[in-house]
This record gives sequence, C-alpha cells and structure tokens, in this order.
Amino acid sequence: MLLKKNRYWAALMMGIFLVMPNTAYAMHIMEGFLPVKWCLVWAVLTVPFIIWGLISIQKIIQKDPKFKMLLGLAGAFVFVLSALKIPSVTGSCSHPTGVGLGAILFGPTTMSVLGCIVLIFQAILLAHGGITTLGANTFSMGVVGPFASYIVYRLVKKMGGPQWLAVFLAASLGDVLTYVTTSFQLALAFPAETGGIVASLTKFMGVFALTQIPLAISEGLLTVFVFNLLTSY
Amino acid sequence: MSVNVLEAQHLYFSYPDGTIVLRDLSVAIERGKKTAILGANGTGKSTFLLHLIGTLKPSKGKIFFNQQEVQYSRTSLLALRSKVGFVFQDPDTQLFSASVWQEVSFGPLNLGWTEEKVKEMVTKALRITDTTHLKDRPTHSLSYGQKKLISIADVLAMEPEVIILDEPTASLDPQYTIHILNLLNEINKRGTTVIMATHDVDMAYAWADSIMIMKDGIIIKKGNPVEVFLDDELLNQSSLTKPFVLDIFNKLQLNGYLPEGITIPRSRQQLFEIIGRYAKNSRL
Amino acid sequence: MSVNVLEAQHLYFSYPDGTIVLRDLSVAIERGKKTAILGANGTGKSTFLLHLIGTLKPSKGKIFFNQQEVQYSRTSLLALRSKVGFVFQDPDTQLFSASVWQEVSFGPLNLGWTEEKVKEMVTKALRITDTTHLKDRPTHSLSYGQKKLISIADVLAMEPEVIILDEPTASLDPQYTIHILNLLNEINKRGTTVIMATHDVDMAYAWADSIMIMKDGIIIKKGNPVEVFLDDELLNQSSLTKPFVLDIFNKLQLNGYLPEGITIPRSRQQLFEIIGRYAKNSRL
Amino acid sequence: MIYLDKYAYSNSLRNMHPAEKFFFALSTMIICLTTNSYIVSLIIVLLMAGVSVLMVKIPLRFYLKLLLIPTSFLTVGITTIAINIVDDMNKLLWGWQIFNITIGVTTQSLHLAIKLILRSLGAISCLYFLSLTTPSVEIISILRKLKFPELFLDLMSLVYRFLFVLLDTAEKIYTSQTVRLGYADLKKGYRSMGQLVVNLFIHSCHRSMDLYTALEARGYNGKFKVLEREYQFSRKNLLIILITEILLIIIGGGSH
Repeated sequence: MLLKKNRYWAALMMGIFLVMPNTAYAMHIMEGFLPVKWCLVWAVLTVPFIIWGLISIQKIIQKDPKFKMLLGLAGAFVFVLSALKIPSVTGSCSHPTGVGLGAILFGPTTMSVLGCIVLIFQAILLAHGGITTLGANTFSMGVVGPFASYIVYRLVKKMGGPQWLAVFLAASLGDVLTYVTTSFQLALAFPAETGGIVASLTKFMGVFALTQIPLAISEGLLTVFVFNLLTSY
Repeated sequence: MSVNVLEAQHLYFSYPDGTIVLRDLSVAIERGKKTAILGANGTGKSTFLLHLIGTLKPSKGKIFFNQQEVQYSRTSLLALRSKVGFVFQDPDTQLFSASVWQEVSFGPLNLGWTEEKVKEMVTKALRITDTTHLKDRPTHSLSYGQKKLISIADVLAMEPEVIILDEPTASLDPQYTIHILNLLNEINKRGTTVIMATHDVDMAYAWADSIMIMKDGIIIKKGNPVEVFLDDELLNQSSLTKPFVLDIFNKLQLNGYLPEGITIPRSRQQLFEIIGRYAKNSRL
Repeated sequence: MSVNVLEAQHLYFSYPDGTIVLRDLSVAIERGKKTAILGANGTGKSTFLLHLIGTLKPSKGKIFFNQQEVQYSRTSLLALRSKVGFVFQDPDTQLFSASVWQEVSFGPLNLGWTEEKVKEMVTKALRITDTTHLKDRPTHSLSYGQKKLISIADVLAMEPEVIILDEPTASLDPQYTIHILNLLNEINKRGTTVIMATHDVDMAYAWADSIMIMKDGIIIKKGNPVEVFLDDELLNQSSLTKPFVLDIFNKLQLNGYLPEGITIPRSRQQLFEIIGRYAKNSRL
Repeated sequence: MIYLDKYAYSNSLRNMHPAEKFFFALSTMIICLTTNSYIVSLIIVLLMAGVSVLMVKIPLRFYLKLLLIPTSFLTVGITTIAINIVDDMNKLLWGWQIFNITIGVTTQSLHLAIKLILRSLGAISCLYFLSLTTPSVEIISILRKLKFPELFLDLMSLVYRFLFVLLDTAEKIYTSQTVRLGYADLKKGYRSMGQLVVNLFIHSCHRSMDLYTALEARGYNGKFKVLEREYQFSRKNLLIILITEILLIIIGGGSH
C-alpha cells in the first residue's frame, strides 16, 4: 500500500542506492594522499554540483515536506549498503555498488549531495576516505558515477534496449567509470617520471579500474536482481 | 543419545570495545524439554542465544550440540543451523520475502530438499501454526501477531531438533500470547526441544519445565520453576518479581487460608481449582 | 472549564484501500484523569489516538479539544499539538536528533519560546524523567528503556495539557515498566491528563482512573476499572482477560475466604493486605 | 561496528570546546599537507598518536589497529607510484627488464613514496584525533557556525541518526538469513542479499513516513531547530594549539 501510494518516492529511494557506488571503500582516496593543489581543484569542481543538488532538493521539499525525511533515511540506507558485503565467487567479499537506475529515477544531482554526506561519515566514523580528499572522492562517486549511469540508462532505453539491460549497464558502467575517474585523479596528481600523466594513468587504470570490472559485473547483476524484486512488491 | 542437546562450557564474550557480555557461562539444556531463560534487559540473554546457533563466536569457551563441539567452519555451522532453529524477537526483521509462501519456503529450500519435500514441509508448518489461509498474502500486510506466527512457521518448516525463541510473546495481546504458548507446547509434544528467553515471569512459571536465571552475563540458577521462584533472594538479586500465582498461593498458605503440603499450582487455573477445593472443606 | 478535555463525535476512518478502521466512535476523555484504552492488537487503538492529535483526519465526524472543534488548518493543528503531546510506541521512530539534549529541545523550540525558557523546560523534563545524566549522549547509544524515557521527556518539555502514549510499556522489562508507570503517575499529579493505549489488562487495571474498551473500531465500554473488568461478557467479547488481582479476589470471595462488601483491591499490594487482614480475624 | 563513534562521546577530552579540537586537527592536517616534509609529517604522526593515547586515553592496541585501516589503499597506491618505466639506468635502484623496457624503482620515486606514506599517515592521524574526540553532533554544529547550508546539515544529522538504526536492522535481517542458511552457497547468497537490500529499502521508506508523523506531532515546521550544547573556550588550550602549529610551521620552513 505504501509503495503504491508513493511510487514516485519508491522509485527515488531505490535510485539512491543504485546510484551510489560504494564499492570497496578501500578505493576511496585516503586522507592526505592528494597534494593540496589537487584537493582544492576537485573541491572547487564538486561544489557546483552540490549546490545544484541542494537547490533541486529544496524545490521538491517546498512542494512536499516529507521528502526531507525520505532523503535522510535514503542517505542512511546508502551508508549501510556500503557496509554490506556481497557474496562473490572468490569467496572473499566485495561491497555492493549501485551505479545505476537510481540516478535515472532520482536525478544525479540529488545523489551528489547524499554521496557527499555519506563520504563525510565514512571518513569520520570508518576512516575510509578523508576530509582533504572529500572533493576528489565526491567528484568520482557522487558526480561522475551518477551522471554516467543516468546517461547510459537513458541511451539504452532510447535505443529500445530491454529494462534489465539498461539497469545492468547503468549499474556496471557507472561503477567502472567511477574508478576510471579515481585513476585520472591519481594520475594527474602523480605523473610518472617517464611518460608523464599518460604512463601514470595506464598504471592506475590497471590497478584501480581493471580490477573493478568483475566486481562491476557482479554488482550489475545484483542490481538487476534487486530491481526485479522491488517491482514484484 | 545423551540427555543434553545443547551445552555451553565456560563461555566468555565481549565486544571489541571491551564491554563484557558473558563471563564464564556454563549450562546444559536438556533434550525434549521446555526451557525458559529469564533475566532483566541487558543481562546477555540474546547474546547467549546467538552463541547457541554459532552466530556469535565466544572469545573463550565451547558450545556442544549433541555432544559434538561446535566448530566455526562454514560447513559445520550449516549443519548446526539445519538442526537448531531461531525465532527473532522482532518479526519485521526476520520476514524478508514478498509473500508468506516464499517466506516459509526460504529455509527448506536452503536445506537442499526436493521441491516435493519443501512443499510438504511448508504446508505442514503453515497448518501447525494455523496460518494456511495467509499463504498468498504479502508479508508486510500481516498484523503483528500474524507475522509472529509466520516467523515461527519459518523455522518449523526446517524440521529442527531445537527451536530457540527470543522474547516470543513481547508486544502481543493476551489472546495471541496464549495462541503462541499453545503452539509451542504442541511443537514440544512433537519432540522438539524449545528454548525461550523472556522477562515475563508469570508466563515462564506457567510454561517451562526448566528455568534458568541470568544475571550479568552468567546463569546464576537453573532448576524447576517452583524451586527457582521460591528463592526470594535470588529473585531480588536478579531484579525479577515472583510469579503472581506462586506469590498469592504462598500468602494464602501463610495466612492459613490453605493447608501446607499441597501441590503448588503452576497456573491461574490450578490455583482456582485449589481455592475451590479447600473452600468446600472449610464450609463443612 | 468543562470536565472533558478531548472528545470524539461519530468518528469514521478508513484507509484508501477501503479497510474500515473506525466506525462511529464517540467518546469523551476527562481532564486530569488517567485513561487507559484497551483492546486486542489491530482494533484501531493507534488509529484513534492519531486522530486526537490531528495526524489522521476522520472521513466523517469531529474531534473537540477543550470544547473547540479541531480544524485541519496548519495553524490550528500547531495549536492543538502544542497542548497535546504524543509518545510513539517505538522510540526509534520518534527520536530524530543526534544528541539527547538537542532531541528534547526540538519541541519547545517549535513553540517559539525564548531560549531561556526552552533550556529551563528541557532541564526540567530531563529531571522529571530522571535522565539528566544522559543529556550529552548520542541518542543511538541509549538502551531501549532509556530511549523510551527520552521520548517521554521530548513531550514533557513542551508542557502539554494532555499526554497520549501508545503502548508505553511494550517490550520493557518489569523494572522499566514500573519506572515508566511511576513517571506517568507523577506527571498526572502535576495536572496533566494522561491517556495510554495498551493491551496489558493487569497494568491498566492497577493504573487507570478510567478504562475504555475498544473493539473493531469502536469504544464499546467506558467506565472505572472495577466496573469494566467485572463485566465478564464484555471481556470475552473483546478478547481480553480479567485482571489477575480482580479475578483472584472474586474467587476468594465466592469461595467464602473473604467477606462480601469490602473494598475491591486494585493492586497486588492491596490484595495481599486484605488477605492479611482477614486471615487474622479468621484465626481468632 | 563503529567504535570510533563510541570514543567520540566518552573520551577524556569530551568537555573541551569542539571548535578547539576541530581547529587543532584541521590546521595540523593542513600544515602536514602544505609543508610536505619528512620531518614534519613524522612529528605530526607521533604528536597525534601521543595526544590520542596519553591525553584522550585511547587504548594503544586500538589506536594501532586504526592505523592499519588505510594500509590496503596505501600499499596499492604507493606501489603503483613507486614502480615506473625507467630510461635513465643511473637512477635505477632496483628493477627488472621485460623485453626492452626496464621497470623499477628510482631514488626519486622512492623518495616520493616515502614522503607520501608519511604525509598520509600524518594527515590521517589528525583525522583520527577529530573522530576520536569530537562527536558528529558537534562537528555538525561547527559546520553550522561556518554557515554551511541548513538543508545540507539537516540531511547530515538525519543520516547520522538513522544510519545506526538501519545498520542494526540490516544486521538483524542478515543474521536471520544466515540462521536459515541463506548464504549456504553463492546463488543463495545473491538471492538473500537481494532480499535484504529490498527489505531494508522498504523499511527505510516506512521509517521516513513514521518519522514525519512523529516530528509533526511535536510541531515540526520545516526546520530542525534544536539547542546546541554550550562550551567554554579555554585560553590555555588555544595558546597551546597556536604554539604547536607555529612550531610545526617553523620546522617545516627549516626543513626545506
């Protein structure tokens, strides 16, 4: 009943978890790792998205005050998801990602705000990521990931692809692109002595993005599965 | 087979931040009996129960199931949990499937039974808990009491040797409480050992074969209900009250209304019967 | 001012899916009294209570607060809620703030009081609920019972004329139950009307000045505890049991242990006293 | 699960003005980053560890465990940075050859790596000081004084309050699934995890509705107005912090 009444919210809420790539916090850039210059650059690039997000949230809240509580719970939900461990083939565990549908249903800008808040608490409460690297991490997890997923989902749908494929691709590509961004951020900050940024990017991509591909696939599958379950309710 | 189905030896447990929850807890639970574990909130009842199904691993000490020491490997935990069922206090966190039928079939399917057998066991569990009519309902549309029944059916469908329940009657109205207790008696009569944690002394006194009193992470007393609840000092110590039936019976004896040496009543019904019996005598 | 602080006239309420919850419910609640609303799970107790603070709007019928009909405009709802406080069953639903001090100050600040006055009221509410030592703690670190106390302080700090509590003692152990009941008596003595929904007949019988029995969305009986609970048919109908104290007292009278015409006891203590009193006589 | 938080509200510096702690942690962190020198980073690591263990009374073992949290990122990140394609064989410390390319560590990259390790550890020990001494509530109220947008802060406090509630719920659902063998193999694991996520989501939806009802009952008007706890600034503390920072800056300047 609740869900029927609030289809729209339900969709939004779901969006949140799908869009937030929480995969392995070990992959957040840690405190102190980036030079001051890059901390500032990424923070400056991220802030407009946060403001954009806050403005769009504010608009919805004016029409519907309950939306604030929903977002609060949604943020907490995203945090919890990032703490979950999903079963994986190797027996070891990875963290559920959700680059996907959510951005589409929720609007990627809103996700930037929640992503930033979740990253703050991951830093303060879990020591994953950091305060000085908050800008860079929010940019990869809260801006690039959600926007990528959003665009991928829209494209697949436009080309007439099935729902599950759109969900799957949005989730897994959003995930991968997040880590590609992280690799870029690291490469820009630490260019190689020989070969410069390009050589460095190759190294970081190999370590930070390629290794994510199996995880991205399994999390894409989980997202499709969750999506199906949710629509059956 | 031995009389003890589960046994804990010198259990210690503390959280990573140093809070000690269990300290040197040793106790044995007898096969086929109804055991109630009593204690105030925060004495470690739930923590202890979670040790019995291997969800929590003691920092020191051992758990035995059917004389076998519980190992914490994946396979031996699976084996343990296929024999020992656990019903959580809040049914909302236990029920996670979309429909009642799916919900109850979750456990049996995980046991790897044939579809045939799963169907049979689910049907049986629903019948025993008197919830067959709910089988196609979405779980979230059930009332609290119905959810509680389904959470018991969940576990029953796995045909466990032991069922452990954490506060099974909390937040239930009197009718559902009676319903659940009758159900547990029924389950026990079919040969299943039933263990529950509760802080309802009246209920525990009337229902259990064996009472354990827990305080500060240790079981300070184990015995039959009458023996345990006659010990005023013990009750005081563990901030429990005396069961009303026993209390009033004592007072009536003490004040000469009832003779000494008669069978101590366990339920309201039994007490009323005694009152009726001796009333007649006194009127002669 | 009139004797009735809250009044419901011919309330009807049904959910959008057509489930009827309240049907033609009319009742008046008296100022300064302790009222308990009893009924099995799912009879509409909570739904009714949510009407009293204007959270739910009846499909038909009216609510009166201090003889004024409740309007559903924003300002008049705010006015109502500044006078009628509500304590939810699950404290985790109600507590939203990260620290206790902030949590309790939320309501008073919404009333537009000066910071001075808010501070005074928060301090007072913490003192009355005996939770001053928790004031700097984060809400999530509290035990269930402590959360319950804070959720009462939340409302007390707003100095309401009426406090409504939904199942205030559910899931609490006996010690916390006694603590909460004493607190409610204390609050009542300070002049606040206290209303609670519960299914604990023993507690309601000992605690309330006035009992309302609810069944299938309507209040089928209102009266003083003794009067209501002596009506066996009524109790049967509404699937409630008779309070133990009253039940045993009746049986003792019926069987000639106690004389007729003496004051009916409301608590275990009172019953024991009576037993003691007449025991001596009978021994003479 | 979140033990940093427990210390935050029960440590021996609980009554120190949170702004002092905030300033101390952040300014030290900034100095650590900007000076970017071995010696300053090392001093900061030792300083923060000393303060945390001796003054804040954090058990040493717990503190050491905390320092291990970022090791996985640090190892991967540092190794990636330290190992390069090398064309000037004179710089090569050690390495190996694949086809015609030499891959290895140079003096320069080794320096960079060590500097980075120390800097990261220095910065993270500042973060730990903040996490261990300052409850999130207080951090939010500092951000409020710094004029962060109200909406952002409201969402922050809701997230903080309810992440614990939801963590608890998720853990309970997970336990009840494991008890019924929900994670017996990979396929079952996926199914169970999917159900857990969906359930948690529905649970959160319900909670948000209930929360709104409960807030409304207390006169909610769109603003989370609450009283902040008051603290006294201590001149002594401020002076000590200031001197420490100045000393660090001087050492940093000298070491260049």
